[in-house]
Amino acid sequence: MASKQREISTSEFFTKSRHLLVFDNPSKALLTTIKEAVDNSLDACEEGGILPDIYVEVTTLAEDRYRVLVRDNGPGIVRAQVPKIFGKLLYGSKFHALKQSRGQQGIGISAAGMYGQLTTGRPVMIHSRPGTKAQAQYYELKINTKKNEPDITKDQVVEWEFGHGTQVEIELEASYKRGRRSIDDYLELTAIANPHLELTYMNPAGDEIQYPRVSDELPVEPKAIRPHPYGVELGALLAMAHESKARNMQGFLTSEFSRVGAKVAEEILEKAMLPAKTKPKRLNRDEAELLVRAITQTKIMNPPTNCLSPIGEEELEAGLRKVVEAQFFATVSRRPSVYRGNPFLVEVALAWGVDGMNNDDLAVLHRFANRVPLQYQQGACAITKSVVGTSWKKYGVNQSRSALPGGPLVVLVHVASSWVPFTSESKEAVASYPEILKEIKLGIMECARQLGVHIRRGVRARDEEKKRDYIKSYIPAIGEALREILGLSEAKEKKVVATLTDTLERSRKY
Amino acid sequence: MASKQREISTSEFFTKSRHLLVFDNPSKALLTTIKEAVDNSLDACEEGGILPDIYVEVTTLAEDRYRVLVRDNGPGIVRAQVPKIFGKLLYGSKFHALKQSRGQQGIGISAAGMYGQLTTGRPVMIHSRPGTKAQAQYYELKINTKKNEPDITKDQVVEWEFGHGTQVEIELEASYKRGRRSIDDYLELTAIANPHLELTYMNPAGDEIQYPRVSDELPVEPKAIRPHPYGVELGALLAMAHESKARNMQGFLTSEFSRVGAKVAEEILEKAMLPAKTKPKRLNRDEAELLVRAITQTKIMNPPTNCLSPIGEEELEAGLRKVVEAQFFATVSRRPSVYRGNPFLVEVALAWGVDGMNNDDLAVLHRFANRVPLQYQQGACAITKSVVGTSWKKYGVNQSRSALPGGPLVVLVHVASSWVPFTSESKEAVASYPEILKEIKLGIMECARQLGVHIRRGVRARDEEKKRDYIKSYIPAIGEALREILGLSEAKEKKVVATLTDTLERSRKY
Amino acid sequence: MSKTGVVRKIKSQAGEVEKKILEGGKPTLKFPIRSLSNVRYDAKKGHFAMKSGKKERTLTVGTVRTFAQTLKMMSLSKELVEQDDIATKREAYYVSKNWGEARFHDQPESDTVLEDVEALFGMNREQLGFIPEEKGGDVAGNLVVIDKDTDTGKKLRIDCTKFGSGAYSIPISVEHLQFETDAKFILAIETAGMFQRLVKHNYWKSAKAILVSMGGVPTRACRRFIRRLADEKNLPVYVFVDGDPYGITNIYRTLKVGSGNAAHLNEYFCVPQARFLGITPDDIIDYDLPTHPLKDVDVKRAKDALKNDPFVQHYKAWQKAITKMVKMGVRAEQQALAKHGLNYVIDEYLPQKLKAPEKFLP
Amino acid sequence: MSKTGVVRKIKSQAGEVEKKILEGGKPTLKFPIRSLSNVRYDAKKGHFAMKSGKKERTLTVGTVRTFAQTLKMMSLSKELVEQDDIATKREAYYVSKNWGEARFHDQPESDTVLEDVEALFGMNREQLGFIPEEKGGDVAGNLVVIDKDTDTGKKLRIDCTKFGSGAYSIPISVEHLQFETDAKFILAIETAGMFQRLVKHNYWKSAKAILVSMGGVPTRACRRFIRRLADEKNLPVYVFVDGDPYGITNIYRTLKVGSGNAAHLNEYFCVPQARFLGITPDDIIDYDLPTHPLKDVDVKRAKDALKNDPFVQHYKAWQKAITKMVKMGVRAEQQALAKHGLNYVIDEYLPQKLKAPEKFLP
Repeated sequence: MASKQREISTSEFFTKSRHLLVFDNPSKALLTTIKEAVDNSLDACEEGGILPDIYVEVTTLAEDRYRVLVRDNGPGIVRAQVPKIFGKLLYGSKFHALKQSRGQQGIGISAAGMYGQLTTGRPVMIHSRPGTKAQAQYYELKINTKKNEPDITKDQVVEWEFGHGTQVEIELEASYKRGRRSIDDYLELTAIANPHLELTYMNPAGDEIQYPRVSDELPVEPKAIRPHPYGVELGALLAMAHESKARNMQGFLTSEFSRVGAKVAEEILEKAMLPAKTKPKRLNRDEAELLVRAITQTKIMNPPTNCLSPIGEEELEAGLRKVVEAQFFATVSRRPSVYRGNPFLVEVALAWGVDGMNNDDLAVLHRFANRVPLQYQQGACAITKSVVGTSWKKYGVNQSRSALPGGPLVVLVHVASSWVPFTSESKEAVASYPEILKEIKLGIMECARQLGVHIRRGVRARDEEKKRDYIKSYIPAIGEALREILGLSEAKEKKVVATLTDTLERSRKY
Repeated sequence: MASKQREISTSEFFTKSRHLLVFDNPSKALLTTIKEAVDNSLDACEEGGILPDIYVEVTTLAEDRYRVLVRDNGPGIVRAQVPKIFGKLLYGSKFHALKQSRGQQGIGISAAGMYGQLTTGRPVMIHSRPGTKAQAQYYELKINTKKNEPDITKDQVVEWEFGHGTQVEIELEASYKRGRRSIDDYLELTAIANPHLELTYMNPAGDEIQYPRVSDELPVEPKAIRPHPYGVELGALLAMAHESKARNMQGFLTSEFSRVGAKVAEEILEKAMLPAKTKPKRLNRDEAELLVRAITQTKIMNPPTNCLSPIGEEELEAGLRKVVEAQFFATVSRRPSVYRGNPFLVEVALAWGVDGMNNDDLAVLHRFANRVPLQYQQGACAITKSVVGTSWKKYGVNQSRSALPGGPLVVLVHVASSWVPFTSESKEAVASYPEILKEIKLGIMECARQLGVHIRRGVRARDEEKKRDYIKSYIPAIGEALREILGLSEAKEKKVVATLTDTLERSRKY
Repeated sequence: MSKTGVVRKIKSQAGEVEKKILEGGKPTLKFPIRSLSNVRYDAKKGHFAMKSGKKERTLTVGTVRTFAQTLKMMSLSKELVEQDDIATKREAYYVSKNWGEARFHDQPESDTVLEDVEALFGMNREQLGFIPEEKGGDVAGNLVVIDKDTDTGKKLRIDCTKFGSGAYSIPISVEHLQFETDAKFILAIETAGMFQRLVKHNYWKSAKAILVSMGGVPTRACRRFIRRLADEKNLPVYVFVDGDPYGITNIYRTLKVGSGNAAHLNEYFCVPQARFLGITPDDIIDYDLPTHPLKDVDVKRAKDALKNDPFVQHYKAWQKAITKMVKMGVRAEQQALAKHGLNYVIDEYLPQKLKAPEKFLP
Repeated sequence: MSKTGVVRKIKSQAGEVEKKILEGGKPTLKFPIRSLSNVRYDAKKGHFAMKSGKKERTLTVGTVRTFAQTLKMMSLSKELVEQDDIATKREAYYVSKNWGEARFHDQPESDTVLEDVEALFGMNREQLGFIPEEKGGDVAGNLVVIDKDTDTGKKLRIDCTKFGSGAYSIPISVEHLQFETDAKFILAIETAGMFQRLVKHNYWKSAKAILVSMGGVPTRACRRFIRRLADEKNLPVYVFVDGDPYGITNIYRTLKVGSGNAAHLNEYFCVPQARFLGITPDDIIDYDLPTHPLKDVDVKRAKDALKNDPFVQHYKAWQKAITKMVKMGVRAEQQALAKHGLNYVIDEYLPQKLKAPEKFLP
């Protein structure tokens, strides 16, 4: 047995397990490739402080073969990084930093490239230009799956009409479809969640679709933060302590965790009955256990917001208005909260009286995690559970048992976190941590309350209008009936009608 | 951006993503740990040609802390391999070989160990003894998640009462529950799928449950095979060709693929219009593409069975009888088939008239992949889809639309493959490849046909019994009616009754 | 109430409305509340009665439509009464199609307004010229009904002993009928089949009875007919229905005390003198009748009655009987008596029972 | 068929059974097949009729229970006919409770056997002494029904002009009735409300008519009554129902040609001379009637009739009318005529229609 064991390269692993990476059917493959590329572009622009201009083009090469081209106006990529970013699985800047970012789990564009290479044999093609004054470089790149090593097969200076940015082209076996869960859908949702994005999409039919920028504010770049003490686990705490350079526990706690000042550290240590000068490197299991208990018993401030980059209430509404026409909008950006030591925050937007939707429709739910739309596995997602679990009837919105609310309603929920917990590697559903469920629900309720007020106000306005109709329609019948019963003259009947009309129109009581 | 990139160790990746590995809730964590350990034990015994005797013990240490102990009578582990097997993620013998094996994806006991360490700070404890004459060794092992390196913290010779085998102990934060999807359930199902296994289980309450061995045949050890040409993809084909040592395409095809002899290779090359002497290393994309097309157009034998180890029809029935009492059993072991170049086979067993089940019950479905029971995600699984999609009514079994069949029925389906495609890393649902769906359905239909015959026969037998009752019950009424209408004497009435009774009892027509 | 009385009442109410309007005020109508919460079982009068709860409806923007419809319905009623015509509820709904905007959109709407008008004047709809849709029930036996020819006004003597296997069909409105009889009691029967058996064998002759076939829950006309006949001729009323919760709590209870949701009319449409002859739970045992198990809906009906029905709550005997039936878990039909022979009901069951009417359930 | 004829037939059939048994053979009964596949519309006779399909039932282990029940049912029938008694289907079921093991478990079972016996002898159940559960319908107008007193056998003359606002209720079995009339036609009416209006205003007097209230789909007794009356007195029958697919394809069609699932009895229980007076789809337009939209179930009923009903398929005129109604998408009730005034139906609609009965739908 033992002799046959050897280490597995991650690229080899994923070659065999591509169903885990959402490349298991041709239409998902196309979508996933575009998502990874667009995520990368957005991140690159934002990190470079540039308002993103992104161009996406899908070209049909054969019945089952497509080329995806994604170009941004970001800062480009230096040569040394090209093979790593595009050629190596599990490689990325984001994995190690505790802050909000899009393709956070480090499996991304390189997997798409590998899929393309597997199905078409074609390399990934990359243009990159760091700035107007620099030269543009063109690379072709293949991945050696056995070694998890990229081979650059072409590397040359080229003419390129764009000032700065990166363009990646991947050919792959795929199929293109429209409608829900399509690329079109994904790009529209991306435009909503990124009001600062100017997006152009050329679809396989050659139609160009434009999503204009509606906010000139770049999202605040999230800062990396130290872990928050809530939710830290025994083993992790031990490892952190043993690796720490702090000379005592007081120092360890204040330097390695966020929101732990001297006072909080003291409180924790006191509750744990640990001397403040205990050396972190010597911390043993029993002590660590006491420490974990003490932490849960100590009130500690929520982690700093600056590791998160909310879309913002105004921007969210602007984004939604890009693609949805509606009578009423409500948005809420919740304050950050924590699950298992990871800060997160929830944003919710509602649009009501949406054009093209009816009272009988089910609400449309748009889910986002770190500004990335989630298109599959709606049922498994904490967001869906929260929306379904909200009592919408309280707010004047219809809802069947265990179903989405009904009506001309669009619900948008964004979960931002330094580490969004997904239910699977395909990153399509947020896992149901109680803290996350709760925050989403609170956000929805806040918006729904505003909506409830709007709906009731609407009912009242319609009633006002009815009042005048009522008076005109029914008073003549009263006159007529009284004439028939009492044998009134026509003049008397008219007088009755006139007097009553007057009385009722002056009436404010309803 | 670029400066911050660095390689991610897989252990580090999974530390953050443990929800992918089914450690995301305490009761699943316990189950997963046991599964990984039992799988390892079974594999070790079988590879060593030993009929497995496995002992599983779960001990409550605190309300939310348990110790799992799994001991086998396998060949033990040599010292050099200990840290790799228990301490390194993505390490294993199975990943590289194209044959059926249990924990095939190479993430296993080490992940369980890591979870234990994270939640309790306790190392993995291992006993190992290669044979009666060798000494037993005891190890304690911790994992350095940053480096993905195991640290052996204890390594000593100990007294051990068992002749040979391996024992692993892991302490972890967990919760224990009974019922469906429990450990008890998992072990029972494992006993069904492994008739050659003698299994003893000591549960937290201190009850010992014994599942005796019912077959003394060790499963035939599956042989590793070369890939089958069906389903091979362009990029993979190119890579194989470029790495091949064969001097021409003819040689490449016959040596690198299974079931490709000279004649088949010739046919493929002819259809691809490729000269047989083309050098594999020089194969270009266009040629490779022609080759892939040609392969799909060529009739090629199914891959050899010996890479798969079916349970076998007799053994499957014996296994099922271990835990289910029923009137009728049917089992089918289908011949191997291929999806995407991977051979697989399907086995199906039905038990009908199951003790403790009623006609109104829904059937119980047990799913297995490579002898491992699948307990979660039943709805997403190709096996469930096939069972639900079968028209059971044809066979005399009730079924509501889109539901499992009804009745005192247990359905067992086993999918064995050199590479079972799961829908997610938690390995709980088989992905719905059309070839797999079809084979499962055929297997079910074959068993269901036998069941149908049994059910109809049963109906007939019951009818036979009724026949005698009928005669006794109703003939007197005929005599009476005829007496009333015709005014017969009592004697005449008796004669009518006697004659008719005689006539009907002699009658074989029904 | 006489025709002119009805017309006068309508005119007076309309006159008040007109006066208030011309004063620049908002006229108000007062209705008794027609819901179960405003109903009690009046043991003395022997029927469900309304408590004194009233609701006012003032003419406002919100009520103007219903107010107009109520007045138009009053006008239609006046017309019907004056012209000695009738209209079914359905016809009243169709007549409204000529009321312009005030027309009814569907019949439940017009029925509600009609009930408002009934309640407003404390009269039943037959008095207001409206008739129900359904026919009333059949009669055979020792009874002469006196009606008149609409055209000639001549008296018509309808002799219910003279219909052979046929029967007299009760008209929809019975207020104008008069009676002659030498019968000793009225037997109200649930099913047409049982009625036909008793008629076929001239049971009424030997028993000196008037037989009424209710055909399930008795219609308003049927209840009113029995009530008027029993009142005027001072006859006891015995009720012979299936031994099940439906027979007891729906058919018998409705006949005896009226229905909860029309409590303002029960005064007219109930028969307080009715007594329950059978099938009782005891009969099921005493006569060894073939039974059917109680369905869930039967048990629910029985338990509802025990819990919520003011009539059942008034009589311990009924509580005992219904509880017993629920415990037995079975029900038996009138026709189950056929087990002992088709005419067992005539030869044995009814004569035995009628020996002790004082033992009948209340 | 005379009583003695019925008894003779039953005895003869039983005798054959006895003989076969004593020979050591298995006796056989032959029944016409009672399913729609064995039914056709006999345009000449004017009703649904059975084709010649027969099924044999041989006494085997599989059939012994039903066979015993069939013979017991024959015995019951003989007893009823000989003793001039009657039993409802329900009563027959209860009587079986004394048959030991051969008793019926539920009524559908006993009904099936009863239908077998009817088919076996080609007689209707009334002739065999069985009566349906439901009452028959009401009659008013220019008709004297002649019945007899069960006890005395004396003739009873029932004058249907003399019921005032009431009516003559058709008995469950009508085979023994005789008629005297000077009426010119029979008007069969769907709703009790419309019937009551026509009775109230003595419409039958001016129109010289016999009015029959069917109360929905006519019962067997009602159909048989109209049939015998129309046959014996050679009267046309005009049918006045709601203008909807139910009124046409259920009420009218059942009256005229019988029902598909009892084709072996249609000979007796249909009125081939019936003609459809209204409400027709054209009436809806001509009289500007208030309508309701057709419901899905209406449309389905109409389309089913066009596709599957042998009667509709026989008459182009009906296909046209039903298709028109489906296209219009609306239906109208009899009482919708009230829109033009409550008595518009008497003063205008009926007289206009009756000027040209030859234009009535077939």
